[in-house]
This record gives sequence, C-alpha cells and structure tokens, in this order.
Amino acid sequence: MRKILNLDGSIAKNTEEPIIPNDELLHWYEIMVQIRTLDTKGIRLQRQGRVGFHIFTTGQEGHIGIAAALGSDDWVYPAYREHGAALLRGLPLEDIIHHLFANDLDTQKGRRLPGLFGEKNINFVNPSAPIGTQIVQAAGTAYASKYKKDGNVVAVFFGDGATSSNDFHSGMNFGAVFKTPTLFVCMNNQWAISVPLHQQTAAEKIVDKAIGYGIHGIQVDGNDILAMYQVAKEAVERARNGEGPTFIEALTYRLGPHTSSDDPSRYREDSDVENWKNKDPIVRFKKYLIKKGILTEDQDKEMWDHYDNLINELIDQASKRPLPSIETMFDDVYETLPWHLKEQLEEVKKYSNR
Amino acid sequence: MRKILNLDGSIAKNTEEPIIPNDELLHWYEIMVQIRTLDTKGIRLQRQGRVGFHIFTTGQEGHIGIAAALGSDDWVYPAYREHGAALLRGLPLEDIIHHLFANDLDTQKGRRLPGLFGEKNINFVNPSAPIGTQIVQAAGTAYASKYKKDGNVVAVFFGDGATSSNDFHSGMNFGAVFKTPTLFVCMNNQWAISVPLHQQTAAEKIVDKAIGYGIHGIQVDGNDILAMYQVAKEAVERARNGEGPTFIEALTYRLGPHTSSDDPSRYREDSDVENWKNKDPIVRFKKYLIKKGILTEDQDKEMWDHYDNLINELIDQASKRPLPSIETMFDDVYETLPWHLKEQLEEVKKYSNR
Amino acid sequence: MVELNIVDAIKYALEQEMDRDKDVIILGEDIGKNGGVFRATQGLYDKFGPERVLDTPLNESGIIGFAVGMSLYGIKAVPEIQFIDFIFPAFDQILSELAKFRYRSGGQFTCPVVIRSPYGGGVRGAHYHSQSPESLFAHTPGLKVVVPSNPYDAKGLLISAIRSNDPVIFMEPKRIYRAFKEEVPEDDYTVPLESAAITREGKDVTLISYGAMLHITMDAADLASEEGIDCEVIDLRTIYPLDIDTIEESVKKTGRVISVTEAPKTAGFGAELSALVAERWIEYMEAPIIRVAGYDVPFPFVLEHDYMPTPERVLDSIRYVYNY
Amino acid sequence: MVELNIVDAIKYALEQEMDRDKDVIILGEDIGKNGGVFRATQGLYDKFGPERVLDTPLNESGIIGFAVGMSLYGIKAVPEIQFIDFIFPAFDQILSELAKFRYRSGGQFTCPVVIRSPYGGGVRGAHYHSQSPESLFAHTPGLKVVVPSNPYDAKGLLISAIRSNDPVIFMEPKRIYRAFKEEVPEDDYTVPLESAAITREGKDVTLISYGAMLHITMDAADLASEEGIDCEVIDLRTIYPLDIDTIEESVKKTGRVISVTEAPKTAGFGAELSALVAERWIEYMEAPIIRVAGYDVPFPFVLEHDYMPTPERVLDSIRYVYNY
Ligand SMILES: Cc1ncc(C[n+]2csc(CCOP(=O)(O)OP(=O)(O)O)c2C)c(N)n1
Ligand SMILES: Cc1ncc(C[n+]2csc(CCOP(=O)(O)OP(=O)(O)O)c2C)c(N)n1
Ligand SMILES: [Mg+2]
Ligand SMILES: [Mg+2]
Repeated sequence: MRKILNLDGSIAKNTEEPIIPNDELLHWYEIMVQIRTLDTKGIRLQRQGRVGFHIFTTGQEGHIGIAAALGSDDWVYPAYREHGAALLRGLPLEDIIHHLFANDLDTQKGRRLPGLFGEKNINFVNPSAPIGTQIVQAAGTAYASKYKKDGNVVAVFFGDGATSSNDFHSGMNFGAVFKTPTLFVCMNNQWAISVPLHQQTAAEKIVDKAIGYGIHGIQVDGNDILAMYQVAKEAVERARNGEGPTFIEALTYRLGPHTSSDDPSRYREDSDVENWKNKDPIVRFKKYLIKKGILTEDQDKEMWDHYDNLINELIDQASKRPLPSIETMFDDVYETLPWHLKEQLEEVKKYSNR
Repeated sequence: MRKILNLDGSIAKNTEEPIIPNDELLHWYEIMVQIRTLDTKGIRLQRQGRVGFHIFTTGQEGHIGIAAALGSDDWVYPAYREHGAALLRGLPLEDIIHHLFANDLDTQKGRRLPGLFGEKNINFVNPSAPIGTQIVQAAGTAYASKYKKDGNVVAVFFGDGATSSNDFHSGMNFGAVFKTPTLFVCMNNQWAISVPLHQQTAAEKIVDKAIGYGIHGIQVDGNDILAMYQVAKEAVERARNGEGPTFIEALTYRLGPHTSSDDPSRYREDSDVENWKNKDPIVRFKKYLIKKGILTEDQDKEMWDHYDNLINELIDQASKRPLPSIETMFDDVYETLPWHLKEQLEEVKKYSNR
Repeated sequence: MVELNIVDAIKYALEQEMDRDKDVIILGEDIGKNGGVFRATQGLYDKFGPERVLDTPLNESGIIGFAVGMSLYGIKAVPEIQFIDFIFPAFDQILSELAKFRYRSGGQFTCPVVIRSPYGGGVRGAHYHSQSPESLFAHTPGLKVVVPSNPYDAKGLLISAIRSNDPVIFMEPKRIYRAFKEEVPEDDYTVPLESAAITREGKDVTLISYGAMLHITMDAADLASEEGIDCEVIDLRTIYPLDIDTIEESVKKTGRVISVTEAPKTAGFGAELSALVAERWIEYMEAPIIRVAGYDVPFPFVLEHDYMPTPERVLDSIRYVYNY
Repeated sequence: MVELNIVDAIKYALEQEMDRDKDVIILGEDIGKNGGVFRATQGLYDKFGPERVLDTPLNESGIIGFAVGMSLYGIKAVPEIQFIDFIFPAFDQILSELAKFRYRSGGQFTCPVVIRSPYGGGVRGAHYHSQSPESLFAHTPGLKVVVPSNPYDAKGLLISAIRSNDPVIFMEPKRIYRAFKEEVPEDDYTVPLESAAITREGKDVTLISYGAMLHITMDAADLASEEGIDCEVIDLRTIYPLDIDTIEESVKKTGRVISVTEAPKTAGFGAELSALVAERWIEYMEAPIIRVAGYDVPFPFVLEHDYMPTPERVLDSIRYVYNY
C-alpha cells in the first residue's frame, strides 16, 4: 500500500515528499475544511427538515489528492462523496448550497437528491443513483478523448460496493481492451451501507481485481492526501502516454452514516469508527502543514470559523429562494417540448399555484 | 496448463494417468462419436431446410471429461455446446433428434432453437440464449444444494465471450462470497463469433480472472479429455469438502462455424483452424484408447458406421412426426391458464389448421 | 388480530412463511443485520440466521439470478430489491430467465421466485427512489404482478405469492408503508392472486387503481360523493393477469371509467385498462375513458407533488366524465 | 437514385453520416470485420478503421454505457445491439442513464446516442431472437423510439436520428431487412422524426401500425378493399413521441380504429394507441377499438406464424369493426 504521510504528519520512511507549491497545499486543506463543514451543516438542516437529504463525505476527504493530479480539461465522474473534487475544480460554494435546497438557483433545477450534482463547465459529470453506472461511462468518455487526440484523462470514483456492479465489470473490461486514459478510483471505505467488505468480495484485496482485466493496479492509503496525489499523478502520466487505464484502490473509511437515512449503529462497532478517526485525513494533513510551517493553529481555527460563518450565510440566502418554476418539470426531457408535454404542462399549471 | 495426453495419445511426462475403468473410457468415446456425427447430420439438415438451425460442438468434445467427473445427482448448466454431457448423463439420443425437428415428441415442445435444450430428469438445465445468464444461476443452485446439505455440486459451462457478461461477474462473486459448490467451466475456444480473445479481454489469461474473486483457478487443455476429467474431479472434491467453487479455464477451439448462420471465413484464417485440427480431442483420445488396447481401428470404424446409421434412422422417424399442437403455444406460461390465454387460444384455433 | 401497518404486515408474512417452510430463503442488500432499509426484514436475520437471510453483494442481476438458481433446486427464494428503481440491472434475469424458464423448458424447470420491492413516489426520493415500472412487468408473459394497498392484503397476498408456483413481482407501496394500521389476523391466511377488490361500491363512475394510488382514488371518491357523484373503486391487487370479471361488471354498470396510476402516462398500465374497456365494452361507455397518471417526465424531486396524481386531479376527471 | 433494401439503406445512412462527420462512431458485437450478423455494417470497418468501428466485448450494458460516455464528450455514438432481445442487460444504462441524463443534470449533460437494433419475429428465431419490446421504451420519458418500415424511411429516419440531440432507440424490422427493394436517393436526406405517414388513404377504418407489421396491415387493407372496405393505413414511423395530428385526423374521419403490433398484447404499444383514442375521440367511435397483437406468451419457435398477426387476423378485425 502506497503511503507518504505518517499519522503525525511526518513523511514516511523511504518515501519521497512530492513537491507541491505551498499555496496549493493550503488550498487543498481549505477545501477539506469546507466539505467537512458542509457535512456538519447538511445533516443539521436535514434533521430540521429544511433540506430533504444529506450524503456524507466525512473521512473520505483524501479524494481531493486524486482530483489535484488532474488538469482542468480532464474529466471527473464522481460517485457521490466527492464534493471536494468539485470545489477544487472551481465549483462555487454557493452552488452546492443552492443545490442542497433544490431552489430556483440550483443548477440541477431542483431535480436531484441533495448531493447528487454535476457541473458541465468543470467537467464534473452529473452522477446517477444506481450504483456503478458511471464506471463504464468514464471509460467511454476517455475513449472519446483518446479518439479526438485531446490528451485528456478521466477519473472515475466509486465505492467498494460498486466493484460488485455490472458496470464495474464492463467498465474495467472496456477500459482495458480499448486502452482508455482512465483512472478507476475505488474509494474502499469498507462498507456498502451495512454490508462489510468481506461479504462484498472474497478477494484478498480489491486491487487484485485489476489483474483479471489486465489493468495496472495500485493500492494506496486513501486517508493520505499526498499519497493519493502521487499515485494519481503517476496514473495520469501513464494515461497521457497512451499506456492505458490504472486501477487505484484507496483504503479509507466512511466515518459518518451512509446517508441521512442510515443508522450505522445497527451494523457496525463504534470501536471500529474510533479506530479510523485516528486516521482522519484532515487531521493528518493539518499536522503535515503545521510541521511544514505553512499553517498555524490560529490560522486553522480562523479558517474553520470563516467557513462556518460563510456557509451559514449562504444557507440563509439559499433557504429564502423559491422553488424552481413548474415549467422546469417538463423542460430537458427532450431538446424541445413535444406536444404531449405541452399538454401536460398546461394541465399541471391548473393545479399548481407557482 | 494441466495436460495429461500428448497429441499421439501417450501420457505426458511427469503426469499420472487417471485410473478409469475401460468400459467407461469407451463410453466417453462413444459419446464423442455420437455428437460429432450429430454435427455432420445437423448442418446438412439445416442446409436442406429440414431443420431451422444448427449449433456445433465439433472440437469441444473434451467437455465430456468434465461431465464424467460428476455424479448423477449433481447438476449441469450447459452453455450450448455441451450435448455430450447430456448424453453422458443419460439423455436418449432420439430425444435430441426429436428436439432438432421441434416435433410433437420434442420435450421442449418445439419452442427452442435446435440445440438449446435441457432435461430435468438428468439435472441438465435448460439453457437460455442471452449469453452468461446461467453462470450466476448455477451459483444459486449450488447454494441451494449446500443449504440442503445434499452434497451435490453444480458445473456450469460458458464461453470466453461469456466472461465479459454481467452474469459472469455476479456469478463468480456470489459463488465466492457464499462459497458455493460450483465448477465454473470456461470453454475458451478463442472466439466469440468473430471477436477474438484479445479483443474480449486484456487479461493475460482468462484463468487470472479467478484471482479478483478469490476463487481457486486452474487452466487445462480442453482438448484433453483425461486432463479435463482430472481437474474436474479435483474441483468436485474441493466443492464437496466445503472448500467452495473452482474456476476452470479449458483451452479449446471451435473447429466449425459459430452456428449454421455464421461464415467464419469472414474473420479468421484457415491456417488457424488447420492448426487446431491437429489437436482434435477425438483423434487424440482415440489414439490413447488404441494404444491402451481398448479400441481397434475396426471397432472404431464400426462405431462410426453404427451411429451414422442409427442417427439416420432416428432422423427419418423424427422428420415424420407432426408439429406440436396449437395448445402448446399457451401452456407452461403459468402453472394454469389464465382467462386471457384461454381467450387467445380460442382465437388462434380459428386460424390454425392443426 | 393485531394492528399492523403495511411494512409490518409484510414482515409478519415473511416470518410466518419462513417458520412454516424451512426452504423459504430471503436475500438482498442490507436485509440482514440492518433489517432492510425500510426494516421489512427486521429481526429475521437474528431469528433465521445467515443461511436463510442472505446479505448479498451489490448486484441486482446477481440477486435475481442467484434466486432463480436456488428456486430451480426447490428453494422458495424471496429476494428483495432495495428500491424498484434498482431492478433494471436485473431486467435480463427477470425478462429472459425468470419469466420464461417454465415455458422454454416445456414445463420441466420452474422458478417461482417472489421479488419484493418498494416502489413509488411521494417520499422525496427523486428520479431513482420513486418509480413505478409495473407496466414493464405486465408486458412480460410468465410473470405475475401484485401490488397491495393495505396491511391485510399485503400479508395475505404475499403469502399467496410465496405459495404460488409462478414467479411474482410483488410491488410494495412504500409511500404508505407506515401510513396507517389495520387489524390483521395473526394466523396464516391468503388473499387470492388475480382477484380484485371493490373497495367502494358506487353506480356512477368506475375508478380503477392499486397500491398507493388507491388511497388517492378513495379520497377523490369521497370528494365526489360530496358533490353527489357515486363512484365505485376497484383495487386491482393483482395487475397481471388481472381480474377481468370484476372490471366488466363495474364498467357495464357505470359506463364511465377512470384509471389512476402514478407512472408516466404513455404506455403505462392505465393504457392497458383503457384498451381493455375500449375493445370489450365500448358500447356501454357514456364518456371518454380517462387516465389520471404521472406525467411523461423522469420522476422529479421538489415538484413531486405536482407530478403525482392528487385527489383534486382525479376529482376533475370524475366531474368531466360524469358531466360528459 | 439507387435500388436498396432496408438493411442496405441503413448501411448507406451509416456510411454517409460517417463520411460527413468524423465524430460519428459505431460500436457493437461483430460489427467490424464480420460486418454485423445481418451485414448492416459491412465494409465500414475497412473504410473507417478500428477506431471508428469498434468490435466490443460481449456486454450490452458495456456497449451502451461506453456509448453514453463517448457521447457526453461530443462523440455521436451509434451502438448496435445484435438482436434487441439482448438489450435487456443494458436496460439500466438505457432507462436510468441514457434517458435521464439531460433531465437530471438540468440540461447540462446530453447523450444523444442512437441505439440500432434488429427486432421482431417471423425469422424462426424463437424466444430470444424475435421480440419487439418497443412499449418498454415508449414508457420511458427522454427516449425517442423510431421504427422504419421501408428502405426510404430507414435511411432518412436514421440520418435524422443521428443528427438529433436526443437519444433514439432505432428498431430495425429484421423480418423485412431484405424483403424488397425501393428507389432511395443516393444523396443525403432526412425523414423527420415524430411524423407519421399515411401509407394508404381510406375512409372506413383506420389501421395503425409500424415496422414489419405495416406490411401485414397493408396486405389486410388490400384484402378488405376486395370486400369493399376502404381502409386508411397509418405508418407511425416514430412511435414515441408520436404524431398525434395524423392519428386524430384519420380517426375522426373513419370512426373505426385497429392497431396492429407484434409484441404480446397486454401492455403493448397497441394499448397506448387504444387509450389515446378512447380518451380523446371516443365520441367519434362507431365500433370497439381493436388491437391485433402477438399473444401473451413468450415468442414461440415452430408456431411463430400462428403467434404473429397475419393479414387474415387483421382482416377479421376489419370486418368486425366495419360491420359493428
Ligand atoms: C443498483 C443499486 N443498488 C442499490 C442501491 C442502494 N445503495 C445506495 S448506496 C449503496 C452502497 C454503496 O456502497 P459503496 O459502493 O461501497 O459506496 P459507499 O456508499 O460506501 O461510498 C447501496 C446498496 C443503489 N443506489 N443502486
Ligand atoms: C447477451 C447476448 N449478447 C449477444 C448474443 C449473440 N451471441 C450469441 S453467441 C455469441 C458469442 C459467444 O461467445 P462465447 O461465449 O465465447 O461462446 P462460443 O460461442 O464461442 O462457444 C454472441 C455474441 C447473445 N446470445 N447474448
Ligand atoms: Mg463503501
Ligand atoms: Mg468462444
């Protein structure tokens, strides 16, 4: 398993510290802080009945390292715990908040469960809910880039549970056979809702699945943002050089519930969670930054406070917005409205007071 | 790759000759002769327009070795080139012929493309046509046997192309996770219609796919009936001992066209075919039997003649039978006929002169 | 008698059938320790153990294919699909295998699997936790499609389904899983498949529905009765093959028919109901045959209550056909 | 003008569109060197090479998912599913992904893939090489469903489909792939989607069909005319969203409607046609609205010609509604 950062923020023995400008490192950290804060706020809003649903990213912020290895023309297919990648790619924070409220400024037009969003202008693909579907799509997108000789790579995220899905199988296979520039990134957080890894697969390691497809595979500490960056950087290089896809198994842990609908105490031990809390990717990275002299405890506190306030403000604004208009129920089914949807729109307007 | 028989019928160096009674060996051979003869007749009938379709088993008769390692209470899920397994398990030859003609004595009631048949009383499951579906079903059947503590194992056959299917993925995974007594037998005949193996998968060897599922895998010379028997016997033992499934990759070759609808000259070289003809599983096994003194050239010729005549006779009889009755269009949709099918049966009777 | 809501009635049915017959096995995602995301299998893992309550890997075609294989060997497999929106990866196993095994094998091999799955909108589930694909299954010979609308039927129909020798798609109206309780016999009883219920007798207009929409329909009938329109409400319960006699009698009596379903209107199950009436009893019709249905768009999120049939929308259709 | 049958017209359309736009890519099983099992892509591999004519591994959800991914990046992907009976493994990618991408992303991501696939019976294909699942797609908002019945339309509709910005299920009537030839312009032309054709004008009975059944329907109309019954025949061409105006005009004129489809009757597309008529124009109806369809059984093998609608069966229905 590739690892660069020790738990105390020092560099592991016999490994090389990647050379990354300080302001970038700080920016990664800032995004970690933002999404962790979003989780705290999001679940509260859900419990208050102010938003419909919340999905947690807590514990999986290491994924930002993968995103950091990509260029802005590269593409990302998230599963649904990769808000950090979206922010890193330039998604305005307020967009996520409007989306949480599914209001009239939600670029998804209030159509999705909060947390399931994509943005075309940052090449961050709108995710589905059926597990795994994006994996083979990512291979197709990468093929398209290869065909057009654009040199862009595609990173796709998915969970350990998703490795059982049909589209994992076809995605890995098509990616390998057509040698697409794809990073298949499995965020192995040990659980698929209540199903633990050993009931998901009898393989010794998920990374072994790469062998059966003839894909280069690597296992990495998913809570170590530097290692994540490093393996992704190597995979991106391979992809751009025409060497085909890489399968990355990132070992991590979902510290929170599966979603706001889940109660993990039904199926897993608190001690297991506590254990993984010690490996919290944010804490570890913070220690590194402090050790490196890029961040002080005071600055850190300031940062958390800043985003706490900012996000509260954004929530305040977003919560006051109206719902999307009734017309949005019918547009985007097709490029243009067919006769039957025109009829149905007229009908629904009679009953709606929007 | 496991191999026991050399091309000249001698035992390969450093391998043990399995101990099998002579009459059994002869019986295996007899079935090889039957199905090879069926292919010659079947394609002729199809070309004459007397039967609708023909599927070839030519070149893949080695599969009989797998079937021979099973007990009569064990189950077989064929793909569609395993007629030999059915005969070995006791299917009357005339049943296959009636089925070819889809006549009133066809136990499949004239509903299937010729070649796609199953028989409950020999635990030989009726195959589908969508590729791969049987793989996960076989895992389920094996689980049922394990649950009932019956000690029965399930062998499932499928092609190299089928390893790309969704149900291969779920079948291998479910089989491994639930440790089912299943033999997953991939008859790797190098082609999926016109798609060669290297476009089917980028894996070095198909048997490598077992690793990603945590399944014990073994590669075997599929044209060597003794080696096939031997690896299957070991796998059956593992399965009965509760050690779970085995994945067997049998290297073989489809010497004929994919089906009667296919023209292989469009996509593959004759030289390739010639090359594999030298490894013909029947010729090799015959040489072994002759070397062993169980069979003479004369007896061999007699056997071929016998089945040629017998099958001609059976064809003659089968071809004179009427089609299944019009009622057979509606029974077996459900256990009993619902009102709408009763109505539809009355309707169709008006137009049918059967 | 016990007071049960729908989801508990389902759990009872499963538990009683598993008690009765040790060859009943349930399987699915998160149905074990977690008791199912809707708790329909709560307690069954503790009671029956991991050999009969299988937490499966995340693969729906795997779940159904594995169940088909078990059932060929004589096990009564009752898989759960967590949301019916996730049944589509299993479509091939359902349409090509489950539905056709008996037929294609000349009656030799049967696989009477019962697929349970929560369906339908109204729970803020958006595109992928709200759909109602019954018409796809009703177009598939070999399957039976059952949709209960109340706790009594839920238990009795599920027991019938489990004892049936044909495969059944058992669609559970999750919107009303816990909406109300009813007296349900503790003992084992069955509600026959392929038989509809007259939930409300009336003479003016026939309303046909099932599942969660039955209640919207009943509410509409109440509103209509305040205006002096006397609606008969049919709860199909089994939508395929359906109970044609009950429909015939009602339709001939009222001469006015409205179906209420929540899936997109085009090619939805309401179309089948309209078509049956229009080809068999059109001469009795005194008004257009109306479908109140979901709109022809993917299931929305915040606008879901605008999307789904409401008592008001049904009422307007009742008025329309009544005054036609 | 060239004389072409349907399968050659399709090949021409593919070739011309690939000539016109280098971002058109085709993919599927055996479509490369082998030219497709029906030869619909013959020669394209040699002409355009393996980067634009992809022989894929044997996985239909892979084919469609890969195509969706390509199309999101701006490629016009035109996958072939070898037989539409093998499309079910791809159902999730079609229903959950292809159909909903534009909607779920608020219009940001579009994937206008054109899925070509031979469908239908009459070729001794049995259960799994004969089916006609159009009603399943017609129940799926976001998809367009196109079914040509002749070479001219086949070419013109396929070109329209390829240039459309919406996903299209393009169902090819394999029974008549080579049944007849017709004059087809060599140049590039389009037949608009969502527009039906009046294949035969008449005043007594409206027959609605599409694809291979259109010809059975036309034969029946010929037989009827010998008996003095003057049928109008509508070829829907695009069945979803359909051309309501053409149907309306005809139905109001004749007051008698029969649909002819080959899939199992229950919840088939004929039901939608009946329902549309019954809810919009019932007062014009002078007879029951009839569906001639396949029976509600898995597609048979030796009895397939008893199963499928024949001119005689359609004729009997024509007589029935005419004399009603
Ligand atoms: C096809 C499908 N089946 C079931 C579900 C319900 N479901 C949602 S998330 C999930 C578990 C996913 O586990 P994993 O892939 O490990 O991702 P994680 O949530 O752990 O990040 C399940 C079963 C679904 N969304 N799609
Ligand atoms: C799901 C599905 N897709 C496509 C086909 C068409 N088809 C029939 S056999 C075949 C190739 C199968 O190859 P393989 O699994 O290697 O078996 P083989 O025929 O070589 O024995 C294909 C593509 C099918 N039957 N099912
Ligand atoms: Mg997980
Ligand atoms: Mg093969």
